[in-house]
Amino acid sequence: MTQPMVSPKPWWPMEVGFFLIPVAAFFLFPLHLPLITEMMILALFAVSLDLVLGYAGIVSLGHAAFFGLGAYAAGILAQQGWGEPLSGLVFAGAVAGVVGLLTGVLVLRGSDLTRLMVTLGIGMMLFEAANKMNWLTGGADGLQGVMVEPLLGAFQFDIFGHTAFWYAYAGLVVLFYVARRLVHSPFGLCLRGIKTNRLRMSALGSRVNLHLLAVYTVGAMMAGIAGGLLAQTTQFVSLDVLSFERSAEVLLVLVLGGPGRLYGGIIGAVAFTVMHEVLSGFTTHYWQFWLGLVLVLLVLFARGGLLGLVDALRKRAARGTASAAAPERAA
Amino acid sequence: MLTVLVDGVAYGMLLFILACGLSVTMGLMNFINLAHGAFAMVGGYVTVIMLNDMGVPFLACLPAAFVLAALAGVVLERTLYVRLYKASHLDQVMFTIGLVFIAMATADYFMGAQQKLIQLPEFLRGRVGIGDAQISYYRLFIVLLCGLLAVGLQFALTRTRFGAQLRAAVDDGRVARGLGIDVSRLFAVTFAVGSGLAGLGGALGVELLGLDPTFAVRFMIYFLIVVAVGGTDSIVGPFLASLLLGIGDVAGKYYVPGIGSFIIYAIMVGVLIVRPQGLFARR
Amino acid sequence: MTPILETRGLSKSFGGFFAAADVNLAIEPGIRQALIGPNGAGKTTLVNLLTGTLPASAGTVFLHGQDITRLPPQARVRLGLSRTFQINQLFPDLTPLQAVVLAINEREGRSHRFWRAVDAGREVVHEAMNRLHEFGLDTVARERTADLPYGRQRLLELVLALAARPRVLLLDEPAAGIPSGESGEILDAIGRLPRDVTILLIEHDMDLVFRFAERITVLVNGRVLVEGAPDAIARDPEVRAVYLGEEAHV
Amino acid sequence: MKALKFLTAAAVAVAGFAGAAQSETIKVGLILPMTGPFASTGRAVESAAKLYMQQHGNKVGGHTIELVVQDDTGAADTTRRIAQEMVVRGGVKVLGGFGLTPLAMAAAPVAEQAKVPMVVMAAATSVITTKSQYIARTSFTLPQAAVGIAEWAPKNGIKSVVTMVSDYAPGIDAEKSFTEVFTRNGGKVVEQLRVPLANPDFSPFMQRVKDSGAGALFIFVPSGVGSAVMKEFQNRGLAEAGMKLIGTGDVVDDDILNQMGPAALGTVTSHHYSAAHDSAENKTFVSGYKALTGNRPNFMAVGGYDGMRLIYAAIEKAGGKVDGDSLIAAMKGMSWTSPRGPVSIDPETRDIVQNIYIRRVEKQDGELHNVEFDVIKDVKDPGKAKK
Repeated sequence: MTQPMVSPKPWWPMEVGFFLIPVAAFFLFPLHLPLITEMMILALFAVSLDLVLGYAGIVSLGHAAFFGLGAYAAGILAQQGWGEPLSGLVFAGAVAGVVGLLTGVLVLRGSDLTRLMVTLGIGMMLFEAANKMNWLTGGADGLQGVMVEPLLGAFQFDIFGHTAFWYAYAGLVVLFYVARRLVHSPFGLCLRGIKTNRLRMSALGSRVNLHLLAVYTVGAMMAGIAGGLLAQTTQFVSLDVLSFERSAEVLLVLVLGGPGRLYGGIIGAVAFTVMHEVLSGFTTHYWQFWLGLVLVLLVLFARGGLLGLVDALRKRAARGTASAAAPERAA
Repeated sequence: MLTVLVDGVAYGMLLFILACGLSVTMGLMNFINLAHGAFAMVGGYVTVIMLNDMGVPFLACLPAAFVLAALAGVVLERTLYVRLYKASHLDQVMFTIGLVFIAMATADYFMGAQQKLIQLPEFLRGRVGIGDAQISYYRLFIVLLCGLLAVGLQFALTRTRFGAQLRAAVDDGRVARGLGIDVSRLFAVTFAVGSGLAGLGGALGVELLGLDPTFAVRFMIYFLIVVAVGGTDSIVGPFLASLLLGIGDVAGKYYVPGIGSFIIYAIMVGVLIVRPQGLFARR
Repeated sequence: MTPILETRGLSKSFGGFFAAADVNLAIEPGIRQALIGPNGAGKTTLVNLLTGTLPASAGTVFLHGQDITRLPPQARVRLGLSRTFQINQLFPDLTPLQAVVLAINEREGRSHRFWRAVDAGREVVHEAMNRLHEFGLDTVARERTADLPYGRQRLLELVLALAARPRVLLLDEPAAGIPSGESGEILDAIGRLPRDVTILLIEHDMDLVFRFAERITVLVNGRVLVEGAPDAIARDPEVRAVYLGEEAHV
Repeated sequence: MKALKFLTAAAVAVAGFAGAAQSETIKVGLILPMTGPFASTGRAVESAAKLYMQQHGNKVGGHTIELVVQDDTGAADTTRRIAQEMVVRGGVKVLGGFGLTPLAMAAAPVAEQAKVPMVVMAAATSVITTKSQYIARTSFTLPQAAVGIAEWAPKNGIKSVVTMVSDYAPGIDAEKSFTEVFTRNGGKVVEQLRVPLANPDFSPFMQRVKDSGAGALFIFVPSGVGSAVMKEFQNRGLAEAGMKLIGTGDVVDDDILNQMGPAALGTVTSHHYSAAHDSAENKTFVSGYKALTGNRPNFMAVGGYDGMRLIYAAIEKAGGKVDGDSLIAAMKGMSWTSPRGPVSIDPETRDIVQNIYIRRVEKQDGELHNVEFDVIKDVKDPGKAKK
């Protein structure tokens, strides 16, 4: 059964182990649950961007549009009296997905810069729209009165964040599993093909645009669900879920972790959040300086994010004495 | 009506000076430099320090802002940017965002988080009436200065040897190298000039746009819009795009204040859907 | 016999300049036909018109009697018109096996399946390995494409085009870039192409053309100068003047 | 992960140490925007809070006060998360800070659920204190500030006004209450402009104001943005066209007023605090603040200073009981003399009751100051008084 294998052999034990880490964290850091919950939501958001960027090669500076749409969709639904969380999440994903499908048509062509700016523009327009639609979104003051019912009718969202933690954890695991199946499927292979050589893909008869649109929609849905998770666990939605900063942050998180490998999003989210937390613990005012320094050094000495760094170190270890970093730096 | 137009033009011209360096960096070096605004911020703070703390006249601050920002540009280009020309766009984005963070925290540390203000010299403060429109001297000054700079840049680009080399390098870097053009020196000089212009723009902008440590990111979106809409293969494109954006933004806020900020994004997305390479690109 | 690929009055103008002018081709099924012409004769333009990369200014293209002039490139591929590129168009980060599986998935319309793993398509993987084996690439099936020697990559280009199961295959300078001493492998491969695939060979290299072609079309300044059997073309004074003569000087 | 472990360990260590000292350590958690566009607000509140502790020591009623400051960068979900963590981690007994309305709103459910008092030291939308029984405020509300100038203007020859406010809750609060009071007193609001919160250029709006031909411009923008407005007002020659500039004190924030230059001279605003307020308490406050930061304190700073004072006083009054209910009960009705003048906490709304001063920008000792020349005493928040 080992031959013939198209994909690299999945390393199930390690992956399962990886997803047990949050469970361990639950018991090890019981006082940091809100932080870890936020981290997991950010990770899910970053994984959704990875589908779009890492696998399909669509550079986006407006991914927060879908995160924010999901957050508002779930938030408004709960505010209007439908407080059941799971259906709220589905609704969040659906709303974001529909908008992803509609706007996805616009990002199919053009260079990196063009896509960057079109996604940014769409994101900013949504931001402005949410700001203006005071009656629906609460405008710049945020959405008040989000009442979420107990999860499965039994688990109240508590002040210690226990329910929120397991809820976000389940969301992350389930959607990560979906994303993982997706990238290892024929569709995922097709996306990698489109990303590396679009011309060849259309010469193979591939409906390139259709596939890109599909993955953009899926990415939007996942981002929407991540947004919905945030709205339901914090029971509050404010305009900054749609902001440019949030789009830039998730891009940063993904690039930090290493795009195009799913785990990059998660690793990036953990690294970013921990760095932020620790640095701002040391210096409330100037943590940005150190974060900036880390980013700069990382790019100078380790391309491909943290996972890229791990790869480089592994290669170097395998090669023994020869320096693995040297040829990379020469390039 | 005329006032709105002149305001728009002045705003647009200022944007052009701020953004034109970025358009060259992106077009020539294919480098996504999100830290461009940081150089503008350098120029702004240079002006604030010299004018407020050292009592240097405003007009003398402008060249100093240019020179110091250019210097900062060339040092960073030679030491750091140069290593990343071949890196992926994403690495460049992460690197330059890192630089922005550093720049903002540094500015905060030395200059404080609050807004910095300057007092213009007396002769730039008044207004002149044309018909029933009132136009401030300072805006005329900006239009004039930036207009001259734009003409000068266009001249330098089309009529000088340096400009010819630059255009050759934009069209095809490999061929340019083959012709014996020292591309890396060309890059350094261009980067310095671009950063210097941003610095000058920052200095001129303190009065109109305000200055605090978030300056480095606050206007980045506008710069990117200018570059994306204008295209990257000439400076005429970004120039026209800046004017369009400036006038559109000001007029939008004047006539339909309710959706003012919506307009520029709508324009941009519209333009890019129809012309993905930019409104004024040749290809 | 009805031609499998046919053009009528096919033209393409850029501004006032005609890169292809009133081109009429009629290619018989199963034939090995070559398209030659000096630099700037419009060969590349013609290929792009046939594959649909460029829209035609005038005229029609028929594939097996069906008008495909307005179809986008990928639709033409699905109707059986496949091509190789003069400059390799491969997936540097994928393995040859992955690339061929990808090509077969596209052909079979499986590329939208997103739930089952790629590996689950056993018959696809099987076919891919067979195709790689046919061209001696099975030994490197799991290496990164970018790490393969150039000649091997050139073969993979051919395998990918064939994996679409074309009825007509456009070969755009298949031996380009391969040092003449090492071109044996690719020449063999071209020679072994199945007879049920019609081949249109766009080529510069006269040796290659006269070795394989059963019929030759000469293109000059966007127009068909002459068409005929190889020996007729070789003797044609006009062709010698504009093309072979020029070639001889180089 | 290691870092988190370290933090937890540190927290445990601190708690252990405090226990050993046999008197309870009461943690006060300030959540403020310390970076980003609203950083100056956060810095001012933090500095003033620290100043209060410096002046009054960290011991009150046998307890030791420990101040914890965290940066929420101005993002509401971060504010909420930090609030939740501060409370859950056990240490924090009182929350404070809150630079902007949405940030305060986001944290309100945490205060309510955890029964932890939450002292709003900056955000100024009227409704905030209604969001939880545990919220008290030491800053001000916009209706409070706006009403002063709305009373003053019609009596001083200003009959028609254009309002220009930042488009978010405080701005709308200001617009609403100003318009209401101003019209009731016989004034006329010609046009109402709302400018985006993040707005790089005021010139088109200002041109509109000018074209309206009104007698005065009423302005509210968040602290820090005022200078741009002021410049535009002058650049357009609105003053020469006979238009007056009035507003709440935010636009002539003491923090940057002096840099605004002659453009600001003559601006009349109503507000609860001026660094030029003439009292012994204020002199101590101003000189202490200057020594600590090198800057002049502004109204954000006084909110932070009084916020700490309220917390200290509540702890003292509540005696040994430092649970949320006792503390908030102690805060209700509390009154003291602040650097801004006499203030008290309304026992019903837990909002601040204070004097609103009418001030004019003048030059004093070579610096620009808001010089108070009239006062409306003991103003309750009109935003809630009506309901």
